[in-house]
Order: sequence, then C-alpha cells, then structure tokens
Amino acid sequence: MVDLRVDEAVHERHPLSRGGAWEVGDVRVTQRPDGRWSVQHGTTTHIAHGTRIGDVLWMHIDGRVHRLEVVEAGAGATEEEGSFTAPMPGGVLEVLVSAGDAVSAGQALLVLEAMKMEHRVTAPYDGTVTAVHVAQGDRVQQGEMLLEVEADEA
Amino acid sequence: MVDLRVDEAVHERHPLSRGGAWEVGDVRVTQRPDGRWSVQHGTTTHIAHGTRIGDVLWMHIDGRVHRLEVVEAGAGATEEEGSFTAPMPGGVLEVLVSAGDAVSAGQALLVLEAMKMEHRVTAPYDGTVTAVHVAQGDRVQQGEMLLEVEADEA
Amino acid sequence: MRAVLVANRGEIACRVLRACREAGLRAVAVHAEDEAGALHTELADISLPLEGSGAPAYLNGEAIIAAALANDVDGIHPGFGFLSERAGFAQAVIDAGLIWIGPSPSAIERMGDKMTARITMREAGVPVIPGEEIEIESTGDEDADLAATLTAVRDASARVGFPLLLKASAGGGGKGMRAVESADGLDEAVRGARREAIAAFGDGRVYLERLLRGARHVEVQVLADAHGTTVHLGERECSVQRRHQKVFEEAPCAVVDHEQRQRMGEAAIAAAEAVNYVGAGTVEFLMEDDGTFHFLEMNTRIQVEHPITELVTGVDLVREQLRIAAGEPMTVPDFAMRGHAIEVRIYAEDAANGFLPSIGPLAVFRPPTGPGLRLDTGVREGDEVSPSYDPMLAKLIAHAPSRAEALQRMRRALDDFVILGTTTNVAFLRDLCDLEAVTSAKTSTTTLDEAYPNGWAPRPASEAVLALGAVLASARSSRPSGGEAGPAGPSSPFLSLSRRYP
Amino acid sequence: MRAVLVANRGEIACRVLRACREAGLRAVAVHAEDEAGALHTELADISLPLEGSGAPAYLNGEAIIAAALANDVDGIHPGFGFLSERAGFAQAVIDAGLIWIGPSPSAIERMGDKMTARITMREAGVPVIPGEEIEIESTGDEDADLAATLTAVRDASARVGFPLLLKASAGGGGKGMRAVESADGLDEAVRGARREAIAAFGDGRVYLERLLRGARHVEVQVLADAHGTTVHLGERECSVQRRHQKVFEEAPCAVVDHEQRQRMGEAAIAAAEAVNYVGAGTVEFLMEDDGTFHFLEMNTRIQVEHPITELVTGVDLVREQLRIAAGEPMTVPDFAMRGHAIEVRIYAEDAANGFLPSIGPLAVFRPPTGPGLRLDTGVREGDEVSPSYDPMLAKLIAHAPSRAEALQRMRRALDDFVILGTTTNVAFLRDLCDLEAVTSAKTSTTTLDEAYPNGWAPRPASEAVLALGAVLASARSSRPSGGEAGPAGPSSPFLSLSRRYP
Repeated sequence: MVDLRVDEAVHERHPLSRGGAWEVGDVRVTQRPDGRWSVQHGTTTHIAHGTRIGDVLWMHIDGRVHRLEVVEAGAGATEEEGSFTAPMPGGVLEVLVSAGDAVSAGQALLVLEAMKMEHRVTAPYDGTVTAVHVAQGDRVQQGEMLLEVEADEA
Repeated sequence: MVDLRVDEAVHERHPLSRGGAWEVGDVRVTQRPDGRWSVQHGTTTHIAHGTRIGDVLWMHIDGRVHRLEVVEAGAGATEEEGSFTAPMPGGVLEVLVSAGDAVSAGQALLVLEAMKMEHRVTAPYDGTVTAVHVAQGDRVQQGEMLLEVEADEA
Repeated sequence: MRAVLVANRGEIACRVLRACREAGLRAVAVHAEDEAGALHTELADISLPLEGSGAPAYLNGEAIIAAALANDVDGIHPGFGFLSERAGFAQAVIDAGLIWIGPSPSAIERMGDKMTARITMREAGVPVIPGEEIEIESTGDEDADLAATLTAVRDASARVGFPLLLKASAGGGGKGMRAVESADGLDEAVRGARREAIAAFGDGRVYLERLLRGARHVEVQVLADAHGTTVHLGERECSVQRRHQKVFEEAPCAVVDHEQRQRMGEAAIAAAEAVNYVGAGTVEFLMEDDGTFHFLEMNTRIQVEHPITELVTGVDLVREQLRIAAGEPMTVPDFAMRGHAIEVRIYAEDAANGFLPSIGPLAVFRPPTGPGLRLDTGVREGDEVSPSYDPMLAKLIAHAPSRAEALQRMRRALDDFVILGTTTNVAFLRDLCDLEAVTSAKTSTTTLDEAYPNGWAPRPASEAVLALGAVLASARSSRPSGGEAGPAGPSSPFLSLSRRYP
Repeated sequence: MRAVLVANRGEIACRVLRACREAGLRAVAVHAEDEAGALHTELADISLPLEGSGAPAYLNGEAIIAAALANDVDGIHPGFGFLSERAGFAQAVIDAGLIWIGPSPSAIERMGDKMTARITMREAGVPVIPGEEIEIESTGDEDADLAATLTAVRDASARVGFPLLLKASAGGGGKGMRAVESADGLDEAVRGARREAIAAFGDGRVYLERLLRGARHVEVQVLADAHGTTVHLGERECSVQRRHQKVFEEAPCAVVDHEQRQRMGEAAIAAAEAVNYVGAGTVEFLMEDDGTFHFLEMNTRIQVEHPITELVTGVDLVREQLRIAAGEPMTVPDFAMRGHAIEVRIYAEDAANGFLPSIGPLAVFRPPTGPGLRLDTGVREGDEVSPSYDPMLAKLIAHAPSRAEALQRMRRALDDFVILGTTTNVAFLRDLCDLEAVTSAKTSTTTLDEAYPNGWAPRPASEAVLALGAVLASARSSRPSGGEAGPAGPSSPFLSLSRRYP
C-alpha cells in the first residue's frame, strides 16, 4: 500500500508485482531496459521518465512533469492547515500583520526577498492571525514556519 | 602494473593510488563527481570521458577518442602475426588465393560482403599464403580467422 | 584582440565563450566558489576563480579586472545582467587598458538612467510614453527622500492619470516597477519600488508613465560599429510577460509590416545615434494597436532574447560584438527577415504558485532535439539549482518558415523536454502555446493577466501518473524482478547508462 | 492527408516523423524485429512491427502497404534508400489507394535507370558526361550476359578512353561503381560492378563515363508541386568522398557565383521537367574548373544532405514534401541563400583501416551543442550499432554567416563530440576540416585520395591517454577512495547521473 500526496489530496494505491511488471488497478507498469518506464492504461502506452528524490517522486509522462509526495505509513499528521511556510530560502523584508489581526483574502501578510526579487505572502481566505514566527530582517530556510492564520467559520 | 595495447605496441604503466587520486608517471588522474576524469599532465588539465567494455578501454580526451586494449597479465600470446581475421560479420564473396600462393603487398586476397558493401582484404606485405580457412559463400563472425600469410624474409 | 574574459555565468557565459572559441580567441571564464564545476567553466580555455559565492562574486568588478590583467586578457565581455550596464565598470575596464566589449560608458550611463534616457529621446525626436520624471535632490536620508518622493509622485500622478506605472530610474528587468491602479495604492507602491531599487541598484529615484493597457512590447535590435555604420536588425515582440519579466518572445512581430518596421527601425537608429552607440543594443517600444509606438528604454548590452533575431536575420550578434570591439567593421548582410523564431525562457519556478523560484537538483535534464530547435543553456543533468542565482535555466528557441510552424515546433519541443528534480515553468510555457491570444497573435503585456486571472494550474494527475508514482514509491524497497531491467551497478558502466529521450 | 507511415529507419525516419507530428499528421513508424526500441519508433504516434530483422524487413513493400492499410494511414513517405527509388513500390502504394510522398513511378523509373536518365537528359538539352551506355539484351544466364558485357565494354572503353568510370545503370551510393585506370583492370571491374549491382539491385547493366579527375560534385536541389511550379533551391557541393560516398557537404559551393547558380539551376529545372517531376529531388552534376558542368544523375527522393539546403534557404524540405503530396502548392519564399552550412556524416567505421564498418555499443554518445549546430541522428546513448544496417549514425551540421565561421564551428563541434564503444570517423572528419583543400575551398572528388595516399592515421596516444587508460584498467578492481567520486549504485539515482559534456 502506498499513499501519494498530490497538492492537498492523498491517494492510496496498491501496486502488485507480477512477473517483472507492476499492476496498479487497471494500469500496467514495466521498466524498460534503458531505465525508463512503460505505463499502459487502456489502449494507450506512455514511455515515462521517473525518479525518486527523498520522499518526492518526479515523473515525465505524456508531455508533462508531475511531482508527487510519498506519505510514509505511520508518519506524523499532514502539514497543519493555516500555517504559512517559506517557499524558498530568503530574507524577511517586512511583516505586515501581528498576532490577533483580522485579515481578509488577498491581503498581504509578509514580504520575503529571495533571488533578488520581492515575494508577497498573501492570505488565501478571511481569518485571524494566530501567530507570527518571524521578524523583519530574519533569514529563513525553505519550509520554515512564517506565521499562522485561522480561517473564519464559513 | 597494467599492460595496454595501442595498435601493435604494448605499453606498461604503473598507476599508484594516492588519496583519492592516481599517479601514473608524471600524470595525475582523478575522477570527478560527475563520473568524468581530470587528467593533469604538466600545466595542462584535460576533462576526459572514459569507459571500459570488456578488455577494451575507450576514452575521449583533448577532442579525440582513443581505444586501448588491456593485456591481462598471464594471458596467452598476442594475436598471431600474419593471420587475417574478419573485421566484421559478413559473407565471403570470393577467395582470390589458395594456400601456397605467393602474394605481393597490396594484392587482393579475399572479398567480403558486409553492410551491403564489398570489402577487399589485401596483403600488407609480400609473402606466401600458408592457410585459407574459409570458402566462397561462407558466413563469418567478427574475429573469425580467414587466412594466413607468412611474410617473406626482408 | 586575442583573449576575452567573460564576466558572467550561466547560459549567456556559455554562449559568449563558445563564440570566442569559434572566433579563434582565447576564452577565459570566471566562476564563483560555488560554481567551480559549472558548465560555463568547461567551455572556456581556462576559468579563473572569484572570491565568494553567489551573485556578489560576479559583481566584484575590481577582482575581475585584476584577474583579466593577471591572465593576458585583452577584452572583457559582460554578457547581460551583473556588470553589463554599469558605466563605472566599463570605464574601469577601459582605464585598465582593456577592451570593453560594449558601448561607451557615457552611452550606458545616459541610457541606464531611465529618466535621462527619456529626456535624451525626447530631444532626439523619438516618441516617449506620456509620463513624468520625479526629480528629487537626494538628502542622503532615506526617510526624507521617501517623503519628498511621495509628495512629488502624488502631484505628478494627477497629471499622468491612473492607471500608471511607477518605475525606478535605475531599474530594469521588472525590478523596482509597480503598476498602480488608483491613488489608494500609490504610497505603498512608491515605498516598495524605492526599497527594491535601492537594494538592487543603490538608487531609489522613480518616474511615472501612463499605463498603456493592451499595448505590445516590441523592441528593435540595433548594431553599430566604430566606423560610423548603425543598422537595425528588425523587431522582436516580447509582450507575453509575467511579473514584468518576458517569458515568450518572437521575431518578427506578427502585426508589424514593412513600413512599420522601417519607421521603428529608424527611430531605434536615431535613439542609438543620439548617444553615439557602438555595439549591440536593443531599443524597446510599447506599440499600440494603431501602430503608435513609444520609447520604453534602451538596453545597452546583448539581450536575453537575441537568438530569435539571429535566426531570422542570419546575423551572429555575439560574433559581431567581438568584431566591433576589435575595431573591425560589422559584417552584416543586407537586412532581411526570414521565417519565424520563438523563444521561451525555461525558469526554475513554480508557475502554479505565483512564479516563486524553486530550487533542487536537475536529476534528469533532457532537452528536446530536432531540426529548427536551438537550446541556449548554462546547466546540464546533475547540476543543482541554487537560490543564489537568477532562476533562468535555459532558453529554448524554435525556428521555422512560418509562425504557425514555429509554434507547432515549440509545442512538440516543450512536450519532449524532461526536467525532473526541480519545478520549472515548462508546462506553463506549453500551455501558453495554446492560448487564443498567442495562436491568433493578439498578445499584449496584459495577456497573461487576462488569460489567468486566478493563476495558472497544471494538468491534474491522471490514473497513469498515480500508478507510476505508486511503482516508483515501492520500487526502492522491492524492485520488480524484470531480468535485465533496472539500473546496473558501478561494475557495469555500459548498462547503467540511460538512453536519451527523443 | 491525416496520417503518414514512414517506411524507413534511423535518422531520416526520425526527421520525417518529427515533420509529420509538426504538420499535425499522425506519424506512423515501422520497425524490424531487432529495432523495436529504436529512437524512430519513439518519435511516432505508433510503431508497427515488421517481420524479420535487418534491411530485408524494411524492403518488404507488401508488408508495409498492408500495415498502412490496416492502420488508417493515408500516405507513405519512403525517406531515402530502401524502397524510396523503387518505382514498383511507388506504383503499389498508389494502387492501394494511398498517397505516395514522392515523384511519380515513371519519373523514378526514368531517373533510376541511369542509362535511361542519360538519354533523357541528352534529349532535354542537359549536358551529360562523355561516355557510352552498354546495351545488352539479357539472356537470363549471368555467364552469357557477363561475357557479352565484357566484350561491349572493352569495345566502348576504346572510344571513351582511360581512366574511366564503370557504373551500374541501376546503381547509386557508390554501389556497383568502379574507377578503371587502364584496360588491364577492366574485366575485374566489370565482374565486381555487375556482381555488386545484381546483389544490391537485381540488375547488372553497366555504362561507361569518362573519369573527370579534379572535378567537383555539385548538385542542385529542386522542388516541384502538382500546380506546375518547379523551382531550384541552389546547389550543394559534395566533392569530398571516400569510396564514392559523400562524407562532407556544404552549401553554397564556394566557387559558384550568381550566374553559374542560375545556369545550373535552370539545367536542374529542365531535368526535373523532362520527367514531369513532382516533389523534392536532386540533380547531380560534375563541375569542372572552368564551370562546365555535366549531368551525373538525379536522385528522386529527399537527399541525405538536405539539411544544409534547408539552413541556407530557410525552406523546410520535408514539410514541403508533405504539402506537395497533399496536393497543396509549395510555400517557398523568393530564392536566396544566406550564410554557409556544412554537414559531415558520422559513420560507425574505421577510417584508419579502409573505412571498414564497425559495430559495438554506443556506451557514451554525447553530441556537441550550441548555436548554429544541428544534429540529425537515429541513435542515442545505450544503442547498439549492428552490422545489419547502414553504418551512418548521424549527420552533424554547422551553420554560420560565412564559410570560415561554419568551418570553425564544425571544428569545435567535432572536438566536443564524444562517442565511446564503437569506432567512428569523427576524428577523421575533424582532420578534414584542416585539410588545405578544404580550408581553401579547392575540393574535388579526388581530394581524399590526394590528401591520404597511404590512408588516414589517427593521432597517436599521448602520455595522458596512456595514464588514463592505466587508471581505467585498474579502477575496476581497486577503485580510488575519493569520497563522493565514482558512479553510485541503483539506490542513488541522482548521483549516478553523468553530466553532459559541453
């Protein structure tokens, strides 16, 4: 059993190894001698590239790249909703809100600087700032928690 | 100790492993993280590709490809001089000489067909045909002995 | 000129270093400490180490000049970005007795300061965008300067009218630029633009331009030698921009006819001659539907999108730069554009998430191949995309006899481009090729905002994707027993090679 | 036309399949049993298996037509070689209700039989090489036919004079061709040429031509559509040949000026019109120093060296073939040649040993990259070069504004081309770029014989080569303990990747 996360959704799949090939539902997957993959679904067969880096799966299939995350069985809870993490390493240029502030969807919360550009972190929904973890001038690492916003009850 | 054959000549070299690098005479060789090689001789450093397939070493260095053979220590005698082997798989179209024939340098001995072309095997020196191992119409494999010519005493 | 140092990195360094080697010049690269193994260092005859990592290393003009002097270099090519438009650096190069492969420091200075450029162009009779320069005497105190600027901008905005564009006079590449819809957002925009401009250029002066919605970004390539010849090499349309940065460029512009091309070409030549320009440069215009065009700015260097001009005109622009810098006359044939060329910029960025730069390994990097394709890249498989540098990885260019064929060639090429390990904008670029505005050649600088008001979203994961994902996730622990299948170990160098994907 | 089957393999199948996809046509490949994983099968929407292995599979016209009919194919593109110049196959395709992407069967027939072609050209006023056709009524008994031919050839040779060229009427590509210096070698040459021609074409008829030493091989590309338009697209010079096979081609020919180009172009158009030619074709001439030119033969198909014409004229020849076959008018702009293009043919062959074909794995196959380079290839790293097929692996093409720049670009590209595991002619081609005859554009069909009277020899192994060899030989048993160094195992897919060489 494998759990795969695509954006927010988690998909459970059950690959079965059968004589050098894998069956996943009605999809048949085989590795080619050159390391690429044949993925057969119905009458269509794709030649795909795939590689795993840590818990991230990368593949190129049918002209598009997809990035999936492996959710390890027994791993902790999924990323907390309402938390905002740094999308890349950078510096905090400005913090525009404080804990307790009510914010509306689209409102700028924080300005990050990375790769010589300013990047604005905005609220995706109306809500209340419950915590701010960084201050102006801080350096942050990718994935570092910046602040938390609790959504208003709809 | 390594014996390397280039064309007819055999070269003996003594590579010494020193802290992740190799020293071969006054040449220093290191493998790069990407799998290629740095080859430093005097003030010049080459980035080279190299690979081994069986007993054949292939390398690309300074814009040129080189093919060397590893002569395994204790291996049998080198290829017999005076023997002619098929340079590729093909068919024998015509045998132009018989055992005992005197031949002169440049004389055609045999015509092979391969890849839809005729290839002429010619005598590299004056001599006498001592054996013919194939007949018209034979299929031959690469490396198969075709015939033998003993060179005249110079 | 016998040896040229290329004071740059990435794809443009590769492009210029190759041109130097082909011109029979010794090609000298420089590299920051974190780029000792970068592709551009391998294309040079020698690569000189710079102190430090990241962009600052390449911005250390003094160190670069010292390295050039210590290594028998005659000329310095700055590429684009970094030191390419710093008049002070150009002057220092010349003062050191080296050849500066670019226009004179005074031409750089007069065009680099966008306010000065506007004034110079007005005087040369080149139409500029209606707007106003904000002339503030700096007090050295940012708070005071900001306050004075805010007052003057509020004032000027009433005359220019909304929506307007606020731009840093020292700016470029979208940095220090803000679109302002109404008086409400004006103050925050001024603060942001100044801050960004001071950080990037050390100069916070700004000016206002009327925001011409629906206009096209059309730019003209010029080339001038030291023997008095200045020519234009036709236009490029670069309207398709995200965050004020070009992502999709083409030559020629589908709606520019012969007469319009002549008019714009003559204006571009006038612009270049107004500053006694020598070398390759680009005069950018905004062009309205009725053909009216306004000077935007002049880029006094080789441009990112120069390959599309090369393909349709048959001129090797970098080779001409080298020739002109050596004092030779240019060798440009009679001007004619042939066929159509499209360039897309491959960025390490997440198009689905506000185009945020992304980082990671280029675990698989297999560019498409085939007739009519050109790839200008500074990376190869196995490289690491770092946050220290500009996220542009490569430029993919398709050339074909007609626009429709070039677009079709680009679609095929983007489908075949495999990059795994780092999120890129390849799928976004592929979708651009199908946008109605693009296929019907009705692009403008607002095309992307209109096409994706809620942002762009990638194609969802199909059942085939999830199935392959499940196998990739499982294969590490329990590899299918497929005989020959699977990568081989180090003792089998041949079998471990993976084939090229078409 | 909505779906095209490409009845070929290797690089030309790749070229045509890509063009089909770009033209919005369904691209259908075929493959022999030993080529199920070949590159061309991946570039198609679908690849249909043919019975058998090696060339015979691709020569089975009946099976190919049946596969086309069973798979909703409208048109068949034959590429070059294989069935491309078999009038009977072209007729069978048409009889099956399919579109034949090529000239009419009668045009193929009249040009394919070189004796008939000579006669047709003489009648059309196109100059042919002084010589004589050997007209022998076949008795069905090879011994009798050979004897009759020998008598007639001996007779004719006295009139034609020595040295002469003996050629198979059904020949092409150097097969069934013999240069004869004097009457001594005549009989053996006739026997060899007939045998080769019968084996390759099932037709042993021969003819004689005066051997024009020192002449250039100059050929003219023509294109004709079904709407009555026939144009020429300028010339290619392909004088540099080994074993009567081209290895180095360029466009334009350095010594052909505008008037000469018009004269040869008009002769080529006359040749095409004499057989009501439709499609892309090549009229080959031998050109003497004074500009006199003689018809050699017409190739009624796309030519191996077509890319150089595409690059200097801006015409996509394969795309035009598809258009013309669909009954559309050609879309060729006003004729103009721009810049200079050089093609070299990368063969799996041992240039130091009589150009014998070589086989083996393409353990490393890293083509050069950069502006102005095009690679047409049918292989990729990891493929096996088999003796069952033609040894041409790829065509490398350099395009630049001038001949000197194209040659310099080609030198750099060949230096950077890494192919390990199979012996190729890359180093030989690189040396060609430095031959005085090549650099001074004084090439003729005897250039290679004169440059290498005793054969070509590669650069000897340097001390660095032997040192690296010693390490490679030792590394298998005792790998240096260099920390990160060395290929990683299957559990580390990222580290095992090898970088692209420039």
